Amino acid sequence: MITLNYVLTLSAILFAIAVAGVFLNRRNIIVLLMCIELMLLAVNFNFVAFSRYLGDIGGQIFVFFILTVAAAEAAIGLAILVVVFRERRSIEVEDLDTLQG
Amino acid sequence: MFPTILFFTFAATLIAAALGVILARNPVYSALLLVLCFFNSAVIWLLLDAEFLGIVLVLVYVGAVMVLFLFVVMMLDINLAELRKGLASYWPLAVAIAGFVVFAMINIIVVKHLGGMSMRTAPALAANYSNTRELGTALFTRYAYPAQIAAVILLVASVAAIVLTLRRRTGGKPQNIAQQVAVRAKDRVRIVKMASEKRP
Amino acid sequence: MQSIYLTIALAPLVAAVIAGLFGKSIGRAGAHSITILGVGISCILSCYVLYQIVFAGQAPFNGAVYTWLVSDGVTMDVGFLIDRLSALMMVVVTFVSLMVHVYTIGYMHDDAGYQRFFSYISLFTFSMLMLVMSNNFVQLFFGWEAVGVVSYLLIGFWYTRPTAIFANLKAFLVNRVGDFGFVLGIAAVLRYTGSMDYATVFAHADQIAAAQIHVSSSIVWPAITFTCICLFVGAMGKSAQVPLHVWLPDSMEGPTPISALIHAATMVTAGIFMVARMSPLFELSETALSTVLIIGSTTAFFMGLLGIVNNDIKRVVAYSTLSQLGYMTVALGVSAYSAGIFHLMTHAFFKALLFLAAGSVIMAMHHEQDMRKMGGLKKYMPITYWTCLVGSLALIGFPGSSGFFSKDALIDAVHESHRTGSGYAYFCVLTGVFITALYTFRMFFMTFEGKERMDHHTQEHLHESPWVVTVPLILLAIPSALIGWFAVKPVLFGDYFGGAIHVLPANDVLGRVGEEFHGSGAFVWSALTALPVWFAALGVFTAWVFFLKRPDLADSAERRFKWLHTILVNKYGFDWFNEHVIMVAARALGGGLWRFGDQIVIDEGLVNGSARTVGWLGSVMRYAQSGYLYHYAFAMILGLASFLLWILWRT
Amino acid sequence: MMSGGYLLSLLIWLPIVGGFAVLFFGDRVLVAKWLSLIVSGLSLVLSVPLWTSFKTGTAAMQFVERSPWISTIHSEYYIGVDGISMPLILLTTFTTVLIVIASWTNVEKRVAQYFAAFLILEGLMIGVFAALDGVLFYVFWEAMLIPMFIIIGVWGGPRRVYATIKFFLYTFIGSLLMLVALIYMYLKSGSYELAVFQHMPLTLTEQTFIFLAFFAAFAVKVPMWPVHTWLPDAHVEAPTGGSVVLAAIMLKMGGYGFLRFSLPIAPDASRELDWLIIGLSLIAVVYIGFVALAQRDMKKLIAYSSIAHMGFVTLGMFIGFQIVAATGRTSGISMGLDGAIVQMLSHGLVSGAMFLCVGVMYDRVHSREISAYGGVINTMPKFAAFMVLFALANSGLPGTSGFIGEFMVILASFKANVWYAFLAATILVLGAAYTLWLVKRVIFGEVANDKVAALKDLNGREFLVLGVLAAAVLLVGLWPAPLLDVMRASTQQLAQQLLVSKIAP
Repeated sequence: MITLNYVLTLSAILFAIAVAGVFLNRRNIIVLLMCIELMLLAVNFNFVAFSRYLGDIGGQIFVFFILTVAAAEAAIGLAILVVVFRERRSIEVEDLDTLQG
Repeated sequence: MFPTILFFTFAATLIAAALGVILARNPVYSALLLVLCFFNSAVIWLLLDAEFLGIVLVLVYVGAVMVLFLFVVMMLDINLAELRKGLASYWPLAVAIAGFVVFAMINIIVVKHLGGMSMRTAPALAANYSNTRELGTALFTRYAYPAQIAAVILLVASVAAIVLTLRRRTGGKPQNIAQQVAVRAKDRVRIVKMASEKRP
Repeated sequence: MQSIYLTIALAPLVAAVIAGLFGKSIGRAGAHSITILGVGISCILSCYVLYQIVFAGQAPFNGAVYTWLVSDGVTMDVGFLIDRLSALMMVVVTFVSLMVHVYTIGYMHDDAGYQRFFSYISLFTFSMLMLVMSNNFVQLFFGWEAVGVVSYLLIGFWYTRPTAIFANLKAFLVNRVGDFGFVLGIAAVLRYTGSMDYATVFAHADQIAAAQIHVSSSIVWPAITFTCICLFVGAMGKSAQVPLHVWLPDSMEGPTPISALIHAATMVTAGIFMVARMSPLFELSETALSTVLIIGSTTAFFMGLLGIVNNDIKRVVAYSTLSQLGYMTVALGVSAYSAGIFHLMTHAFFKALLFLAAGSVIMAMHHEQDMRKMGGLKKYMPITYWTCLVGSLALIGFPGSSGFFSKDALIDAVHESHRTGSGYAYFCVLTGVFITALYTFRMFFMTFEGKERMDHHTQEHLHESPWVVTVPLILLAIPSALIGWFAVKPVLFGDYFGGAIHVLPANDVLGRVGEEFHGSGAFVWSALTALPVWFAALGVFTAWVFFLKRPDLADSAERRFKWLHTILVNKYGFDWFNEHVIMVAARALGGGLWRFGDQIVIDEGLVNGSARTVGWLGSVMRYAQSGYLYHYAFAMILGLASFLLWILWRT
Repeated sequence: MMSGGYLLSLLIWLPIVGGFAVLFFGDRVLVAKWLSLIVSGLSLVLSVPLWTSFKTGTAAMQFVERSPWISTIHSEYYIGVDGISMPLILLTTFTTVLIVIASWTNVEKRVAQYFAAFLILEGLMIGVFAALDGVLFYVFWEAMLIPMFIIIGVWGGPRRVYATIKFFLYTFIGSLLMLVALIYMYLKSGSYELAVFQHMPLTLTEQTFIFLAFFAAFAVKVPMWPVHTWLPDAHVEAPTGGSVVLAAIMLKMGGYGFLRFSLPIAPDASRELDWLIIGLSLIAVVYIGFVALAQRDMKKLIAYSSIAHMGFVTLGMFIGFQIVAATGRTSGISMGLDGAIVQMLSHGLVSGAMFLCVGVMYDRVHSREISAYGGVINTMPKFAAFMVLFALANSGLPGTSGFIGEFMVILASFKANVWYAFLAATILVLGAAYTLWLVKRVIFGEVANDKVAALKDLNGREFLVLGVLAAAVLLVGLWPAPLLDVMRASTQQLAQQLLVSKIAP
């Protein structure tokens, strides 16, 4: 049988991979966005699993909303990316330091 | 037994694909591998009796979001070699942190049993159980307002995306009808009276 | 009766307000008329009150006019206590004040601030009356400070003179040092008796006597001693006792009439009056009385010495005032309060007379005050000469003059006393008689006798002063000469003061002196064989030899005793000390606290320092704000990791 | 609780509404001036019934108005006055009229805004004194900073920005801690009513923290050493009217806060920490007295003298505990409190008058340096008379208002300890020294320079302002009994409250 900890462990590994991805692809903002998607996916795994194992549909509702927000985020993120690229002809993260204090 | 085998198979594929996402040299590969991740995830969600979400993940994510990603990746002229530079130097840190996160989480989940919850198996479902109906009922009754808000967020996001990427071209010659209508004769024609001049 | 008392106090006030606020519209004549009218009313009514109390046997009045404030159950009234002591003071004050008012018409004739001056002296009369008529400590303090303020204004009357405005500030500040003690004394009285009213306080004097004050954890003082010394510090300021005497000589910068009125006859004696008024308290503290005695005798002797070397006619009289105030204080110190008050009274007459005479001379000399430029004035100003002679004789205690009775009785009283310091005091007052005679007749001879040393122009214009000046001189000369004859018996040895002054039987030195008193005539006769009169005669003789007969002797003496002369000319260095040590230190301390404490430590260190710390923190923190997304992501992940760690560690 | 119609509300809101009206009609300068004069005059007239129909026998709040305000946090619009706040409100209305008259011609730019700021400030200050609800108090307290900030920042001197920011930061940081204390007490009691705060039991630790929080707010306002350095700067840079309000009323808020909040809400902590307040007060008297001696700027000198005089206020308020400890009896506590309040009122009159005097000279010579003057009496005799009178009042001359408070506080502090009285009484010497030395250098002497020689004496308007103040100073000095009758019941009740421990059994 698939017990809860299998799914949670899978989710943890997925999350860790995404975290590692953020480090490895620190210059490529597109892959960064993909890593964020992966993280969200890992979170969604948890929600789905708990929802199933605790018998509460609320978790899946939450996943629903996360998907919504993630889609919105991806849309806006990519839009920003396009604008940035248009402005600078580059999507190198290291060029994006206007936030520097 | 069979679902367990399926679970492990797809889980393994998922992890492999995820590793591929972060390690691929070309973002196009990354995007495609991410699509693979989503497919595998959808299958596992099906195994967890979350049919609706599984389908939505494929339809919305793979169908829309990931296509968007691919679109952007291919549209932008990215110097890949430049982007990969310096990747290697960070990998020990990446591995260490990821390792720690995995270790810590597994420690909590497996060793500490989440307070005895982690060995739990899924409760049996009623014969006429419908995940879609359950989800729909909850979404349109209890979570009606949040659902509306989510809709607004999507709307705002799409408007924002359009506004951000909309490019005003300079040098175009659009008509300004209001200006055309409001024009008066004296603005356009000036009658100049001059004393007649003698031919030299 | 109460309306009479109110009229006495308020008439000068009303006159002062009218002359002060509407001086321009009522004109010069209006100003002096109204103020003289006001003070005249006060004077006549005061005499009437004195008559009522002394001869008609009216009981002392003690009552409130209105309630000033009530706080914490303590009622502070404005009220009058009219007994024999205050009635006597009222007559003295209003009489001298009236004389000075009349005199001023002549003296200030050409001054631009004529109305202002009359307003001030009338206001002073009001304040002084409030002081002596008070029945409680608050009003006493009010009068005390009010006379100080009027004195401040009057010393600085010629406000464009740098010396005058320096002197008035000095006078006020030195008086404030005294008031500082006085306020503490009043606070102590309230602390131990719970009242501000004389009657209540004196009735509960034993409560103060029973109490102790913990000055520090190891030093415990009897409260009564503390209280009395604090009160006496106030008296020291006002009555110019060493070391708070420094303001009085400088106060001579003011116009002469006020030197007579304020700085000789009335205000400076407020301290003497106050201590006499507080006799029920002072009697309970032997230590305080000894302090009074020693300070008084020091003042009497050492300040008299200064009169010998000064050449400014007013300053000589001022130093003599200091010395005479010392005499009065000595009298208080040996519990001979009546003698102190008696000397106060006679002194008020003859010293006012001397000052006014000096003023008359100064007028004639076109405001020249240096005695070295005078001489031989006798033939030009006979009235001034004769009245001044009367005053001088009274001052040195010529047998039969008013000063003789008061001073001789005082010296006898000191002789009788066995209080700590009375030996020293006796030495001081006795040699003081010699010194008094010396400087007085030095002044007299240098001014009126001998060669005429003034320049030719002044000499041509020398003439006797107008009647408004000479009449007050004559009117003051009469009591200066005669009042001793009939006042000595009741005031000193009779029971004149009754309950107003309280002396413990053991301390009653005057009673012992009085046992040998057999009428004024006999008193004069017996004094002829006693030391003081011979000391005085010796003093006059010395003055005659040194300053009239053989002036070169004075010069050679001055050369011989150069060191002593230097000390005396420098007034023992009190002024030097105040100006070069205290003032400099205060300013340096103020400047230091301001520059270092406020500007460097607080503003730079704490205020701007904390701002700078925040700024520095910010500049350090901004390195964390690299602007790179992955740094922020890294920070987030680190946070997540540490959160996980915390969960792990906790469970 | 006695109700008194809407008088208090009218007093608070009339000037505020009037102020906005002045802003609105401010295009025409003369209209703005007259409108401000009418509004402030009307406020003064309206505040008179506050005195005349005040019931002196009771410590209860009078002219009470109460209605729900922010119901979610149980905050109410709850105002009223007692014997402590009523005289302060009168002082506020009185001073504002004088400021309006005094500023009639000496503001050149943004005239309407200037007057409007003062009117609004007046309403807010009255609100502070009248508020009986914590939130309401806090709102008025903070809102008050805004007009003052503007007054100094817009019409101030060359370093006005530095001064304003310093002023604002100092007072604001203190106030925020007060807000924390208020919220804490609300969470404990479920109400913002001051009376509830005053009666709720609190442990010593709680009281100590509450006390310190209030201390931060009030000590800055008073100001006590060492958080006083904003005051000289603010005074120097502020326009004359601003200085007058600052000295006459704003500083009193700190003292009022101690009376209304610190003492009754945290009596046990006050007792435990009275050494702190007494120590700082005595430092203020002595240290600041010396510092004032060293000043070269007239306004700074008066500002420092204000700090020294306010030291008496705090000393008088907190001396009570030591009296009980030293004598075992309670007599003297309310004398200290009375003295503190009288000192606040008197200082309002006297220092306000002193700043107006400096303003009169500044308008003519445009310098505040003492060295720029000398012999002013020669050209301005009337002015000199007023200046000397106020200077004497400032140095605590009996017969002027300046004496009463100092005298009572010295009397009370002697009951506690000889040395307190000793140090406090140094103001007799120091106060006279710095004030009269100022007078000597500025007023007396020969005419120092051409500017002084060209001075014109007071005009009718200035004469009126200074004359009214002089009359008030003398009136209070000669007959303070009515004032003390008004506040007696309240101070005695406060003195009772101090003695009762609030620590829950």
